[in-house]
Amino acid sequence: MTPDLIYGLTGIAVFAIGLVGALCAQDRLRRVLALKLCSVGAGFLLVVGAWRTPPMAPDPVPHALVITGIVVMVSATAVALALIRRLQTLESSDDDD
Amino acid sequence: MNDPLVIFDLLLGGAIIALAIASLTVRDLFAAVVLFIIFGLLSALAWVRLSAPDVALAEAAIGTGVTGALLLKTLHHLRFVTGTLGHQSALSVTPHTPVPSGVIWANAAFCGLITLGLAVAFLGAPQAGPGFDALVSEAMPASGVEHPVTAILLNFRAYDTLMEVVVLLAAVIAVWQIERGLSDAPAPVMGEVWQGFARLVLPAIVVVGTYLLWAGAEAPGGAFQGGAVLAAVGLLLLLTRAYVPRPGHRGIARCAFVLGTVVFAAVALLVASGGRVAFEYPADHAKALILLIEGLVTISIAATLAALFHGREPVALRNKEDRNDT
Amino acid sequence: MTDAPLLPLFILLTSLLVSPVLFALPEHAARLRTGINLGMATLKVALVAWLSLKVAQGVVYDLRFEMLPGLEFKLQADPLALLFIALSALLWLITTVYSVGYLERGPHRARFFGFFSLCVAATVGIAMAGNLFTFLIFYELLTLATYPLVIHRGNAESLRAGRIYLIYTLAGGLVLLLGTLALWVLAGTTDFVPGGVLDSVAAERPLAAQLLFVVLIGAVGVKAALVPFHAWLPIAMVAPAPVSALLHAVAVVKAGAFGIMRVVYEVFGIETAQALGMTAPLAALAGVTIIYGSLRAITQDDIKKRLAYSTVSQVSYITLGVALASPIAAVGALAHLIHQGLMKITMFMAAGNLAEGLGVKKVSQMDGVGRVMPGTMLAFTLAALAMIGLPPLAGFVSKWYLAQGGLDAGATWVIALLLGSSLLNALYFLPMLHRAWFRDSAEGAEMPGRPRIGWMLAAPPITTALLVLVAGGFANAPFSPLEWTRFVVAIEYQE
Amino acid sequence: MMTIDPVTLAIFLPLFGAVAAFVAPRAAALIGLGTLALTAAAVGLLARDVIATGAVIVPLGGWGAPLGIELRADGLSVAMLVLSVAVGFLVSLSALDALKGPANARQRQYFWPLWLLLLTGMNGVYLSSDIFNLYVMIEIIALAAVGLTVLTGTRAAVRAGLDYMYASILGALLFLMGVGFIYLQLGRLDFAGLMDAEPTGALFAAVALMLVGLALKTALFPLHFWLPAAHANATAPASALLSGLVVKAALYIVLRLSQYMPFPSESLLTLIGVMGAGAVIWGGIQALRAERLKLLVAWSTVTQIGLIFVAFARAGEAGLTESWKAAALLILAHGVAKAAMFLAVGRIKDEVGHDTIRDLDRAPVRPTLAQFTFALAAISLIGLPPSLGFIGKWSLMEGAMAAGYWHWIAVTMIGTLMSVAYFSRVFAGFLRFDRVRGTVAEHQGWAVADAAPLALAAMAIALGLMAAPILNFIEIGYPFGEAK
Amino acid sequence: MTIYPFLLAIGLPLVMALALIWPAARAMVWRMMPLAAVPALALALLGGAPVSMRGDWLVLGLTMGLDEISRLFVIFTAALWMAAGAAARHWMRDDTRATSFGVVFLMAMSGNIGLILSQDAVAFYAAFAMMSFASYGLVIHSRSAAAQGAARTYIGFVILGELALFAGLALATAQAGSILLADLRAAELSGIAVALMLLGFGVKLGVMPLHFWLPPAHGAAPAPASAVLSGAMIKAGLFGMIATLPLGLAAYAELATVMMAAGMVTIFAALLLGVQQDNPKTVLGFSSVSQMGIIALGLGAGLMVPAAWSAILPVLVFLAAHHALAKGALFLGTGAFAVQGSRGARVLIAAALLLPALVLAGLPFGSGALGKEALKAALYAGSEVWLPWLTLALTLSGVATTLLMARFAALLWLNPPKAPTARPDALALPFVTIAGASVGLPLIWPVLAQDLATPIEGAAPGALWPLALGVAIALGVAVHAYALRIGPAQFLAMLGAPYLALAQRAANHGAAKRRAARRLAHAVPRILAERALAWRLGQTAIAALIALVLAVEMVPLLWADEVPAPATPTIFDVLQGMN
Repeated sequence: MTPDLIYGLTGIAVFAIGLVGALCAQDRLRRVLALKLCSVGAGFLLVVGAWRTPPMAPDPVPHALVITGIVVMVSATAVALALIRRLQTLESSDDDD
Repeated sequence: MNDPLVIFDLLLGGAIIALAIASLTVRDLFAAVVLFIIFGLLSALAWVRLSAPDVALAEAAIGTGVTGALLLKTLHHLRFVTGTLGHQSALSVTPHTPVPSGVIWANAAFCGLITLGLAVAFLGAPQAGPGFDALVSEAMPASGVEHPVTAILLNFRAYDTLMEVVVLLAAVIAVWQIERGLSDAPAPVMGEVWQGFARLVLPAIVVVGTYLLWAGAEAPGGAFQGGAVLAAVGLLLLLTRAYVPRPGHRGIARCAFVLGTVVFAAVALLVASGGRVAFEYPADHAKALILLIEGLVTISIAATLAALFHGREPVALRNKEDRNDT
Repeated sequence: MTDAPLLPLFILLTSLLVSPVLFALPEHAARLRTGINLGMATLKVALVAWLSLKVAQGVVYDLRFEMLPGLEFKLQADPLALLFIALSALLWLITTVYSVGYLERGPHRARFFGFFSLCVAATVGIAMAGNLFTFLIFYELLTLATYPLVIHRGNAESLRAGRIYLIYTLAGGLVLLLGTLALWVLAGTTDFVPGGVLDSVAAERPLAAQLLFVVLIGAVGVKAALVPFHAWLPIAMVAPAPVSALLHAVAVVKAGAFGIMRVVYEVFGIETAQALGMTAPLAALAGVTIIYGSLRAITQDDIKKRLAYSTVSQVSYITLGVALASPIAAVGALAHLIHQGLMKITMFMAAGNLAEGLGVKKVSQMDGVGRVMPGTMLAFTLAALAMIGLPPLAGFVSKWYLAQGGLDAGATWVIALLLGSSLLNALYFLPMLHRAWFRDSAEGAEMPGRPRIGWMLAAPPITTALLVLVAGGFANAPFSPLEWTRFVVAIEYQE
Repeated sequence: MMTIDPVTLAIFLPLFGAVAAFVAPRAAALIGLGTLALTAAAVGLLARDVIATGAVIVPLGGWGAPLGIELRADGLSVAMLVLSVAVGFLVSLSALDALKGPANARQRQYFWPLWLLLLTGMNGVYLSSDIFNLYVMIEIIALAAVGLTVLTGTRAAVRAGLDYMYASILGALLFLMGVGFIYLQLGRLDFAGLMDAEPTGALFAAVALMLVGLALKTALFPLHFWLPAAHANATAPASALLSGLVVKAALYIVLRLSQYMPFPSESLLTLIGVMGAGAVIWGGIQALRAERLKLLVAWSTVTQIGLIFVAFARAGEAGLTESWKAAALLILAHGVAKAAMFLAVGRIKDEVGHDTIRDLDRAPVRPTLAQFTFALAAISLIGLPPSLGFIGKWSLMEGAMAAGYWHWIAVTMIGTLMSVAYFSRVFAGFLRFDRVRGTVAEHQGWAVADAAPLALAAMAIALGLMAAPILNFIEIGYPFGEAK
Repeated sequence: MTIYPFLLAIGLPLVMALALIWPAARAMVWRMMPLAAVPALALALLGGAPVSMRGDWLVLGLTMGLDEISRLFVIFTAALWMAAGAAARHWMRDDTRATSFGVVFLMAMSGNIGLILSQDAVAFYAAFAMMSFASYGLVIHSRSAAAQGAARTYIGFVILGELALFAGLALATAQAGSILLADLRAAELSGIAVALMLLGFGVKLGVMPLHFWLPPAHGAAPAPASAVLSGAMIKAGLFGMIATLPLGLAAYAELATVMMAAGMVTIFAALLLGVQQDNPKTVLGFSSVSQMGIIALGLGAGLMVPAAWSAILPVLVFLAAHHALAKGALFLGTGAFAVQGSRGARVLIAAALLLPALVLAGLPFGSGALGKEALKAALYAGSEVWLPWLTLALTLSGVATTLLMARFAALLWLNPPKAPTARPDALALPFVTIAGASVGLPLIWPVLAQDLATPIEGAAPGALWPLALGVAIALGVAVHAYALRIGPAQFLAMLGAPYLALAQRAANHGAAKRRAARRLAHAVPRILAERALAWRLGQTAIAALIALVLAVEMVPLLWADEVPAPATPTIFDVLQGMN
């Protein structure tokens, strides 16, 4: 057993768990959390793909991609959270509309 | 099982999965966020195990740190600012009509199938398969930097990185657009001790951030990680009310947000002359240009992340108009 | 060759381009609108006359434009097309005069005349379509252009009628699309060629060819109001009188009948159609429609509905003539295309005058109207007698040729059918004439003195009635519809 | 003097425009229009190049694929660029009017940067030839599109925007996971690398994930749940952009992937077609039920997306090399017509004051020109000749018939009839007058603002006459012919 | 064999008539009424023929007997009397003048049977007279003004007839020198004798212009009486001619011409007169007149060409039987119809009435049509000059009869005769029996008549068209009359009404179904949409679709026959390598 195997499967599992959460979670905030889990799962897959048996250096390109992915995800998360806050404000302030 | 690290890996993997499940199932939202932060840190650790320190840094700083802060801020906002939650439930931000458990189980079953399928696909994929390794090492000398990840981010695939910065810009524009007219309830104020602590810590963080940025050229670290650390400065300033955004600051803020994008894009276009295409840095100026871009991008990233944390655009509140500005 | 190769296009554009102009004109610019309308209509008649001359001299017009690889938008001006164009151009002019008078102070005139010209443009396009694909385009355009006219009054009833009209015709159009596609896939062309393009397909895949025939005839049969696709026609009678006149005399039903001709003669070819065994059922269907329409007409009290059912019946004469697969019957069919147009437009305009001038909309209210509106009723009478088939009026000529054609094709039942139909025609028209001329106005019903209808309403039906007389009386003269018809049939039967 | 290739410009111009519009909000509209004009010029140059020399490739940074990222412009991508720029320009013109006045100052301020970023993203998608880059681009599109969705800031809009956001993120993450599998298997991420790949489990996993992710983003039934509310609650120009252009980006990626990857087996194509058919029918039913005009139009988008997928699946695996053309034609047709329709609806709503279908015939004001525009757009969407929609439908049915796939023909015809049914609900409201006191005059509510939608609608009809050149054009350099 | 059975056949009705005078016996007698004719029937069926019995001590030497012809007459006459008796029993149950009716009824029966059984002129005349005069009581039974008038006419004609007959018989017996009828038939009779006898019998037969008594009488008499009057008694005229005249021996051209002309006129004039009547039974009476015109034709032809008589005779007998049964059935049916209380029963009876009516009108394969065809065939042997006219007249008589029957049917339905309260089923039974017999006659006749049935068996089935033409004219006339009555517009509307009603109902049904479908079509998508939203099925679909696509793509891969070995080791290989 090698780390790529272990963490690859871990990543897939995390992705799937995130997927279940994203599909089922009733709570808005928790859905964001779940989506974030998905993204970590996807990151795992790329990092695992980059991994080479130790003496060899890993492939740097996927690392760059994952970093990009993380930044993209934080942006999306920020927007989603802003929407949640705004919606919550609107819902709490008036009930018509 | 001859490698003791395998046990560590297994334990770590198990812990990650367990934390993922826990953060989705624990009833208390605050706990969920905390568990998620731990999950993020452990994931970063796992990526270190996979020889990806840059990724681990980015994940820890941005994926976990900034995201965690955003989540906590939102939670705080939902609980105390809008007051919708009150004591009623820490369980859920939004009460919905419940989805039947059958549907949830069906979802879970499908996801189980997906996991199975993906696992089969994963196991069938070539181990340590083809990659960019050879290409990267071949192109490294011409990249202008020593650290391959930085070379990729700012040279080989600089276009992606530019667009990533654009994503951040889009996000901050969207957030400013979305959040408005909120009642300006007091932001959480930290205690005296914390303020003092902040005053001490801030310079140190700035130094660390700058170092990370600099180091990015040769070692793990770089604009994003550096930016994230600098953003932490902003967070502290905001939290301690050492800095309070004012409407008058909007112009500067906008400039700060777009600075990285503009410089990055402008450089990319400016170098495209004399038969060169965009992003094709002249070999002798590559390092300087990359450092320039990285530096300015870091400022933009820091400002953007801090703005994302702060949320709404600093506007002078004119109660009626803003509230009903639709 | 030709000094004006784009002549057919100009004829199309005279009404197509004028339509947006009319839309955009302000509501109150009535004079300008009338001027444009009449000017364009007159221009079109002139152009058509020129074109007829050219075509008679043997000039071939053929305009093509590739829309999809291999699939062309194609306009041609063959004699058959010209027959239909001449009819629509002439009647457009007359109906325009009539509509100007009819809608004098009505609302939405800009819209009305815009769609009216669009409708004529579509009709002309249908006539000149050089292949089934182009035909389909104009066929759908016709549906769209007439829909706003049908619902012009904008009340619940007219909307309901419009919906039914739309359902029938768009479904028909969809089926036509299917048929066109199938033709394209089967034959690799959709061109109209005298003698047809499906010989080899019919030989190799007769079932597919038969199905195609059913699909295509069903599709165009909707507009031709073949039973059982006729229901929309009487319902669409809620439209204003000029629209009914145009719909029934020229545009829609004739487009359907014309489509049947194109499909039978130039997609399948009469011989192929016969070989497929499809003409006899078509003739039978036409016969059923003729009788059924007349029977329903008898019981209608609403004048326009009676006329509408009469149209259902009369238009199928054309189908019958086509389906009999005899050149003589074909002459009758084509002549009837023109003659029925003249007769029916006369009657509808007369009916419109009755409604406008006297408020008479039902047969039972027609007592004594002849004395009050002699001109209009004279025109109506002439047209009705022509419909019944009295010589020397136009209707007689076409019935005569149809009967001859029936004998020629060995279908003696056609004689019985025509006699029965004439009898039924008499049964529903003569009572109207009887009421109009020989009865005093009903007791208590206040008949206003001489109603004030302008010359624009009075003149058109009289004109068309005279044309009915002329078309019958001078049937053998050169350039009469009948003569032209013979010319066309010679081409279609490749004699 | 720098000479920058139009490919790069097509992406960077809107980017700079967005930045400028963000920094200088007061001049945003001016900047926006200028940017669009410049971008249009760049796209025009690019089209000229493509016609002259075939596909144009720009290896950014000079590295070239697979290490670097290449921009690639061929017929199809330029056609999509032209669509987004042309439609975008007209929508922008219309937005000038729709967002005028002090009440809309805020919307105006954010509309332009978001829209220009959206354009950046879309142009980036159409020119990209690297799947990770595509991921970043669709994220830009997603964020900008969500921003546009919630521009009005009403509760319904924000709620719809949040659902849209979730769907977008999830779709993008599924795509990203697919990218991971592709890397795992092939070790490269450019389109060229995908072309000769042996089909393996990892690639199939990638296909499954990416396909579903894209279907979610393009709102293919039954993953359409987010779309109607999002499109119906946005402000009119935003709806026009979202419905006319944004969903097409994901569709475009599907078309591309189908050519480059060991993609569709027969059964997968059938599944796609069935989903399309479901969209046609379910969307039609919902459009028939819709009470608000904008919602009806949004549901019509669902059916049209379904129809495009039916076109994609029309002739099975063997016909895929041709089917994408039918799908592309329908994409173009829908883009133009739907933008026109949403703008027209916006105009109607402005003039009448509401968009409840049931009460349209009670309105004393009838914005004739907007109604006419709506009708023209509907003609194209229904697929009546000679509109581009008709040509697309014709291609769809022709291919299906030639392949003997009669069920897709049946679906198309059912869809056509249903679209007639639901659009005629609206016409009835336009044309009924007996429920209004007093006379309703013709030519009410005409405004310059009607010009842009009318132009779009006229384009939707007139483009049908240009179908043959369009078809020839989109074939240039596709999928990889005549490159380099 | 003795004469006693004959006496019984004649005497039983007489005895019963006498018994009726005694009140205690009345109920018994009425109960036995149907059986009064049984001895005669039994005699005819069981006794052989020809047979002749003489009772010298009676009268002037009474001779009674049966031959082939009279046997057949006895059979249908007796059968009809039995049925009429059965009907009369119930018809008269509550009648205050039942006793007098019973007496004259039985006397007429006795006379009718007696004249057929008689073989000498005196007995014949006596029986004939008894029947004729007794019938006066039948005609006048109701004592209404119409009955009184009819009876007056009747008795006048009876007297005229009896006088003529008496004179004729007297002359004939004198010329033949014997009172035996057989001798009369073999004798050369003078024209005047024959003419007088023809006149006498012609009155009974009702040939024009001697018919005036007949229709009113038939109309006035109670239904059972009408049945025997028309069915049995007028045949006595025919029988008399057959029994007394020297047919087949001598030609009486003048008389024949008169006879045939009268017959032809009768056939059609009766139609013209008949259709104007508004009493259904009177119409039936005219129909009888018309039918007797046919018989007169046959007789006339026989008088004209003696050689043809042997062919004509069996046909005439058959026609007599046919008419007796059919017309008897119609009269009985009229009575049965009149007493029915419920509409349904009336419809049933009316439907049953159609059968004898159609048979009478000449429905192909029916006895009427067969008779006429046989007569046409027989006439070929007769006068060539007359043949086409006779044929034409016979053919067209079908039209005439049809029209009369139509008129009868219409009147019966619109204007049923008055009837006493009686058990409906009791009256239906005799009617149905006779109607069945009339329909089945072509089958029964060969059994009964044996050799005499040959011409009938060989006859053509007859053509439908006269009947159809008649029906068409009748319908046309009826429609026309109706249209005139209610006005053309209303009539046209009425014509369309059933169609419209049907269309309306279909439309309503369709509309209801459409409404239901529409409700469903509204509800189902709404519910589906709500469920999908509440359960977030769209989200589930994401997972389901990924799983589905994975399955679609990968399952075939797993089951593929040969999985291409990957060039590079897979992660899975590494995993295996570890273990």
